[in-house]
Amino acid sequence: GDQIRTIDLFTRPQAAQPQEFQSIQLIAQEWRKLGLDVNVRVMPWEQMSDVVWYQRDNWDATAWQMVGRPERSDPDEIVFNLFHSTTADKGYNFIGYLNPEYDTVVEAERVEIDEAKRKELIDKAQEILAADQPNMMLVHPKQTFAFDKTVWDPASVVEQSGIGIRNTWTFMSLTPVGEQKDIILNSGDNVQAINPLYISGGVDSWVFELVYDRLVRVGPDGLPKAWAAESYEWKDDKTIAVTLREGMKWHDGEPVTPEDVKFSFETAVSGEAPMYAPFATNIENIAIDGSTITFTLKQPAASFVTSSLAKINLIPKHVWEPIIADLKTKEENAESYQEETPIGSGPFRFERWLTNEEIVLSANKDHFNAPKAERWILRIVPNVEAALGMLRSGEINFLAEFSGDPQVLLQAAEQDGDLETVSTVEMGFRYVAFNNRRPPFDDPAFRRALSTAVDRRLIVKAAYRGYAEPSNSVVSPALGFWHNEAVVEGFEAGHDVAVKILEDAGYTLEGDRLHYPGDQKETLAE
Amino acid sequence: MLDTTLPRPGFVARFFRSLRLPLNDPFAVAGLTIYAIFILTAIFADAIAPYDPTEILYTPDYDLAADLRPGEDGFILGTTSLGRDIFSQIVYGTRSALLIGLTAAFMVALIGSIVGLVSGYFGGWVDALLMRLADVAFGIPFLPFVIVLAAFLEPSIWNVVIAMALVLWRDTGRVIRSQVLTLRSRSYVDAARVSGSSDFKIILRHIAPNILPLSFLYGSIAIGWAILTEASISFLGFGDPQSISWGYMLQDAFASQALAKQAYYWFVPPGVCIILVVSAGFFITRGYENLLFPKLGR
Amino acid sequence: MSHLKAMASRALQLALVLWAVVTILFLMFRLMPGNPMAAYIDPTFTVEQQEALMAQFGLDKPLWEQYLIYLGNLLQGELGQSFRYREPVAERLMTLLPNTLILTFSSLIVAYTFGILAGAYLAWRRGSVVENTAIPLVLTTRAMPEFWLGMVLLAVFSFWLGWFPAGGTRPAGASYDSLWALYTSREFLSYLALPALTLAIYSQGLPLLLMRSNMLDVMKEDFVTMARIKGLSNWSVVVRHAARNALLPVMTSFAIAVGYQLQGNVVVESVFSWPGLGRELVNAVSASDYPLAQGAFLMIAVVVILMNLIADLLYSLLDPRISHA
Amino acid sequence: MTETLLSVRDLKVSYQVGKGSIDAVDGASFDVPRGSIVGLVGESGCGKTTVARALTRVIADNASITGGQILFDGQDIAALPEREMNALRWRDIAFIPQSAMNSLDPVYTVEYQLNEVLRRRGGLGRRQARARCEELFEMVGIEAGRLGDYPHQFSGGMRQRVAIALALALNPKLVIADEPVTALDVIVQRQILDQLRELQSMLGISVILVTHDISVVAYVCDRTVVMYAGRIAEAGPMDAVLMEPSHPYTMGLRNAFPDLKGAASGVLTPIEGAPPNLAFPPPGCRFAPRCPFAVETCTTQQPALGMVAPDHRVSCHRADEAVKLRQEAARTETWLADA
Amino acid sequence: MSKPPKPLVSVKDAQLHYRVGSAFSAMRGHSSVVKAVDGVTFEIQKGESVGLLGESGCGKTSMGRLLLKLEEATGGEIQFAGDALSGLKGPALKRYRAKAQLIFQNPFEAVNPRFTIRATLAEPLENAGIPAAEREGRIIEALELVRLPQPQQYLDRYPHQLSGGQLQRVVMARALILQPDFVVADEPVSMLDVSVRAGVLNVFRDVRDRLNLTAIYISHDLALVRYVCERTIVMYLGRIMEDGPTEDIVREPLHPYTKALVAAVPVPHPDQSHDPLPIGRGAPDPRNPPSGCVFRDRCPLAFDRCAKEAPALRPAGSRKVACHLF
Ligand SMILES: Nc1ncnc2c1ncn2[C@@H]1O[C@H](COP(=O)(O)OP(=O)(O)OP(=O)(O)O)[C@@H](O)[C@H]1O
Ligand SMILES: Nc1ncnc2c1ncn2[C@@H]1O[C@H](COP(=O)(O)OP(=O)(O)OP(=O)(O)O)[C@@H](O)[C@H]1O
Ligand SMILES: [Mg+2]
Ligand SMILES: [Mg+2]
Repeated sequence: GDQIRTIDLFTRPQAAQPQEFQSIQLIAQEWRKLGLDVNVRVMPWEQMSDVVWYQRDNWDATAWQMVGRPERSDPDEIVFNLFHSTTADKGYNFIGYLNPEYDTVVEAERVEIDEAKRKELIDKAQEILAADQPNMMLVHPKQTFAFDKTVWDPASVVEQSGIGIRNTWTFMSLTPVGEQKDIILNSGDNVQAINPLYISGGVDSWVFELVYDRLVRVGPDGLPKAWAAESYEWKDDKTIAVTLREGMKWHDGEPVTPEDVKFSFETAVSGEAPMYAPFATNIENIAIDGSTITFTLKQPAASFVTSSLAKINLIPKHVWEPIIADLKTKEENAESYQEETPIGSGPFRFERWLTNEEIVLSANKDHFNAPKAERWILRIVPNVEAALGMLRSGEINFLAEFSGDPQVLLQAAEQDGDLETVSTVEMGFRYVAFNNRRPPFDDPAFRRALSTAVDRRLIVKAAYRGYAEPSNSVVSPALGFWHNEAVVEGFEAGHDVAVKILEDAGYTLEGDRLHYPGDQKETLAE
Repeated sequence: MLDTTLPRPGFVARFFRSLRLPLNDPFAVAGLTIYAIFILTAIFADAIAPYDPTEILYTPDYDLAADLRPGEDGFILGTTSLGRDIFSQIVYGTRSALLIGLTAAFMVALIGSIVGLVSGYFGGWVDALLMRLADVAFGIPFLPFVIVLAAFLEPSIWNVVIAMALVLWRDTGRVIRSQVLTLRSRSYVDAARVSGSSDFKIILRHIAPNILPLSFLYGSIAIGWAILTEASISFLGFGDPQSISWGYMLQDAFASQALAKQAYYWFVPPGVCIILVVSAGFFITRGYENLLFPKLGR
Repeated sequence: MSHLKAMASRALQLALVLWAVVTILFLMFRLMPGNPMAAYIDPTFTVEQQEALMAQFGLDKPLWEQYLIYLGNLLQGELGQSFRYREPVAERLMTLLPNTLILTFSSLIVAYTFGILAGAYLAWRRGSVVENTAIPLVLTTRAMPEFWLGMVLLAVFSFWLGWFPAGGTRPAGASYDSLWALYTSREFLSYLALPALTLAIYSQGLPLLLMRSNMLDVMKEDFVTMARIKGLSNWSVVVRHAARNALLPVMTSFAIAVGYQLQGNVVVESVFSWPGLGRELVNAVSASDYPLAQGAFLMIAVVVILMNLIADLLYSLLDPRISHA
Repeated sequence: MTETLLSVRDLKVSYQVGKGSIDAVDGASFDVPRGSIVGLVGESGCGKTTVARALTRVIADNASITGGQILFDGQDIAALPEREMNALRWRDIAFIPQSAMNSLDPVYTVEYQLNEVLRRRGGLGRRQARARCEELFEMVGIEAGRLGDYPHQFSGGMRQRVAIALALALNPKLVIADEPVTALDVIVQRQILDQLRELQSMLGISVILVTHDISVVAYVCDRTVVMYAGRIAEAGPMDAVLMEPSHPYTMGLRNAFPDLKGAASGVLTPIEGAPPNLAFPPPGCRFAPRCPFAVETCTTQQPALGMVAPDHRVSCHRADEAVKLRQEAARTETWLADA
Repeated sequence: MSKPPKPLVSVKDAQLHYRVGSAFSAMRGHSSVVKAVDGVTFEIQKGESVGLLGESGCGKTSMGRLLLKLEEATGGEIQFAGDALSGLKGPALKRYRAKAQLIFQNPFEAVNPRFTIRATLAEPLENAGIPAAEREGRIIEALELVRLPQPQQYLDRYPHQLSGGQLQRVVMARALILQPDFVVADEPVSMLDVSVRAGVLNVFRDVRDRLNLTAIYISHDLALVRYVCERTIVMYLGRIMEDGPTEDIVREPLHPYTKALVAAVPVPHPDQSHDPLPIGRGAPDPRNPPSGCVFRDRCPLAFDRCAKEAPALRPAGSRKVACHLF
């Protein structure tokens, strides 16, 4: 066959994503050893995703990542949206993975309420993916965060499975040991908006998860836990009854009522909050009876509690009703509406927001789970070195984001003595997405070969400095229940393995360059 | 052309003479020497550098050769956190630094000189148009422009050059224009006109040689600008990781937390190289200033 | 009559330059790869949402129509809505502009005060050992990449010595009644110190070298010799006559330096977590947030153009040869 | 002979250039009587400005007074400590530079610059200074209303008048005017010279008038000093020097000047050649290479400044043949033959 | 007065107005026009040499530049040998360039410091299409014409290696090398030392006579003009005040301005008049010339009519005068 064209491999800039960048350098070097000409192209996230998402026929392979979020404790969002054929056209299956067998498995998984049966289906899905290698899974990074133990009682820090210690639970329970009662933490990204009806940047969610309550929150163990709901109960596989907690108050003093809850869910599908719509579209009806709210679903949904009840922010009807009514008459929707002072019912109240500098929240002492700290202050620090320096000097006391080398952090903690670090395997993961639409990536054998060519342990060591778990499954070991250990253990990697797969599939090396099997032509060379 | 009966010095020699290199200024000589050393390094980079600057290296025991201190395992200046040889990077970095610096300087000097010559000599609407264009170029903040350009085209060291060519001709252009204005009013230009020389000939013969040193001066300022800008652009993440430059090395160092790791060997060598080359340019520039505007100097 | 006409023509000229810059900006950003939609990509991102967003940002309209809308909005002082932050660009930038300006001006004032004094001193002491060592040193400061210098200062003065905080404009959670109260507070100074110092070190070279060479120039003027012959004191000769005259071009270079500095801020703001225009611009560009990037760029450009104008005016004001023509 | 105010004795000034040095003034001696105008003439580069500046002791950085005495009122100011010299400047010795445009500080008003001298150097109070300013302006014929103007607002002639006013501000004993009218038009030149003459006789001061134009000397000066290549060629009363020149150079100069009053058909006669390079002066008389009357000794031996008539000195080996030479010098052929 | 029918140069009501002032002075309403030449009319016959006299800034150089088409007239007409200068273009202009030449004030400025003397003199030859082989001979010839002894030794020197007098001769040689009909000399000796002035003037006179050149000699010094020219035109603020035979003007100036000018010229004699000049103090301001007669504000004889009406240049005996008194 023809010589395989130069393969473009996208990655983000080193300054933004050092580990990803380094992994890609290593991977490219391994692939070149197979006889491929690899061109690493560095571009900022927005450009990269523009190509990958909107020009689906136009790329070869790209570094990509899924981050851990509490709602993703249920594997449904990942296993369905990333690989199902319905999302291949314009949805998240941008790699164009089409496998009818896989489709059936995940369609069944969605509506299976029985956990044991569902677990089998999820395992099966992981196996199919391992065999097909539509993506090349790399690692589940370990999130490493740090805090000042002379300020915060280490016992009050909560490690959330798959997420790490930077989580809502920690912020609520952190207990000061001394004078300093403010949680001061850092973020490298700017806060984009604090809007309960808009899903914006990752940092934003740290803020609105504290300001707004939800009926259910995903607990530190990854399992849903009643929160603003006193309790919830499946009446049948399409009906769930939720009892609202008594005595809750909005930050402006008004009581939280079942009407507010109903309003919150209805607003999501009102057309004014398109981003939240997917989480509430499955609801057919919401009925109120005293403090009990009954949701009737259109279809059974295994993940409803995690992905809907634990996702929709509760918002005060008296504040938002006039706003929504006004927005109906305008071109904008609620996503671009920024309240002067966001009013929620959560454990922290909104105090102040200085553009690109800091956000200040104060403890809501009236909350049923009132925080121990007094204030929660988020500082925007784009320079990693500076963030670490600030932690050591006490300018911040909780390192909530650290994109640098974890070893450096550990070393700093050791030297300093006042710092404690906690590393947690993430439920998110890093991978290289293959464009399954384009040859040679349409050949599972080729994908498998590329994937096996790279020793994940080298990536873990060289790029992540040991702070990651090698991965071969989209379901992280952090989600212990759903994770299929076998797919990872059965994965064999190495240059020789890859060469053998390629040879078996008929690829040939001519000169130093890899050629297609048989008489396959290169159709995409420029 | 002028007179063929007499032997004339060769073109190259004449060119260098007309540049009027400030060889009697010790600073300028130091600058020229630094340039010479770096130019030689760039030319013979392949022979000097022991490794490919982008190659990820392994230690004899098949471990990644990352974070090695200078001298360890035979790496003269150590390795980066990705296991690349710093010395080789410095050597190859010379190449891109000079490539960027010299081409940018050439573009800036060339475009600026042409604009200045045409504008200053012909005056009238040509002048008005070109000077308004210069005003526009003055209105465009340079570094942001390069960033946008880097985002617009792909990250590449040439972005800096293109941006400089598009924007920075303005300074050279204006200065040369005013110089041309004074030259134009010199009697010998009138004399040339009276003796029947065409405009083109006058520009070429009587005016251009006089602004050559000035173009060269602005060119050497541009070298520094280009290298510094490339470094800043790399630092902000818009650089080209394929071609190793000193700016890239600096940003690599900071992305790898050189300060926290106290890995001075990551950022001192490229930093020193940048400072050397850019200062060398400034030294030469100053020598020139003393030469061109002797009343400035002492 | 001709007075008004000249004013009008000057204003027209300025407007033309601005229009050209605006148009270049518009085209540049529209033709740029990258898609503002990229910020929303999520496994739950649906087709309808994508289309709704395109319509909301007006990206479904033809280019010329977008251009006209953009120009129309500009004329009304609107810079559009940020894609990423979903808020009016002008509002957002106006909160950042004061930070950038104060950083720029404070660093330049330090740089110019120092540069002018040192430049005058070096001119006075020309040929001395001090001068011979100072000049290469000054040239070297201009040869250092700003971020490099910034990081080193950060490491030394913040991490190592702990004298100054590492980033931001104020202590965590501190609140002030007004911007004025913030800018006049002692804490603010400690936050301002390092970034301003970085910029100042970088920019002192220009006034210093300029002042020095102007001084040398002016000291050779007949009126300085005359001042000596008049038997005036050294101080009178050097300060009243030489320095006063040498200062003119240096002062006008200040206005132009403001323009350059605004551009240089981009890097320093990132190093010192300074919430300013430059950082915002970089973020906006990499996020393909056209309206925001365009707005930030435009704002910097306007300041630069204004400063060029002020430089012209300043010169004609400070130099009696022009102002009393 | 009236009392001598200034007596320059064997003054030597040299400039350091690269490794070598130029003896720009090499043994100049002349006297300035009280209340007289002395013209210092010579062609470009002969050292007139150097002498004039040496008298103020504000000289170029690379210049140094290497010998001789400058006796001012009996005191050798060449040897005076800098502080005492500075006290003397402007109060006793004032200076009018060639180009008043460049010698007035462009950023201050004329009044400021007058005040600076009157108050800082003259110790006058604000009121007195103001009155003196007005008085000075009246003296030089400019309306007092223009005191607040900047130098560039005056025309060339007026600026020269301002410079004169400035020089007279502290009633100095000696005013040194370095080519005060060279850059001006004939009409303005004449007006300024009239003014200078008038003020000088009114105030009884002494003036050294540096010029390269013997017509100017003829118009205003009492005495003439002719310089050639850093040396004094001839010095004496103005009419004696002009009408009965004893130095061939002076004779040549006379021939080279067009004369509006003379016959229309007159032919001008140039002195061929150029002044010597002062870095390598000829060993004997410096004029010898251009001199039609040069003899053997002239090229080997330096002539001394000798007396030809009372108060009239010439440095020429053939000074005693002056009358004969003068006749020969009047013929054009004399000068051409030697070309 | 009868004139030979065909003058070589004829200037009719020539004007040259410069627009001056920066954008800022314009803003304050200072933008203005300098009328460097404002309605000048005269004729020059073949072989005549005319002195253009007047104080600094009166427009002498400007007039010269107009005549050489270095500046385009903003009004009026200038003819050379019957052809209007304004219409000259391309080859015709080139031919004119060979016929009309300029000698400059400052010899050090008039030659390109980077050109050797040979290159300087070769330029006009080259432009005129003289073959390279002939040039050397022509150059030597021209240098001999201006009495530069042993011209060969200067050919490879650079301008700074020559004295002012020598260089001015080179400049003259360049002007003469194409054997022009018409030469404008703009203060050719004002930058030279007195002792060498005479030599250059003599060469000028000599060459003019030998080549039968038509010449304009620009100067502010009447004594020099008298030495070179038989006819003199006196200018003041862009206009002609008086035009006539030099000797007549020197002996008996008519116009009040000319009177002052003649009286002001210093002479190298101890015995001369010290009478005050018959002219007011102050300098002419070319941007705001007085109404009517431009000289009236300095004129001791000015009367009402002078403010209202600009006097025309009228014949008065052997010459023409622009004054209401004649
Ligand atoms: N600063 C200096 N350094 C070196 N040489 C100098 C300096 N100033 C003057 N000279 C030389 O000294 C000599 C005398 O110069 P000076 O200025 O006194 O002459 P001058 O008679 O005033 O001439 P001019 O008529 O041109 O003003 C000249 O040969 C000149 O080149
Ligand atoms: N290029 C120009 N732009 C504007 N004004 C000019 C220009 N050239 C000359 N002028 C002005 O025109 C007037 C006449 O100038 P011109 O040079 O012709 O005078 P001039 O008689 O030759 O004077 P000088 O004796 O000083 O050489 C002056 O007021 C001068 O300032
Ligand atoms: Mg002098
Ligand atoms: Mg002139």
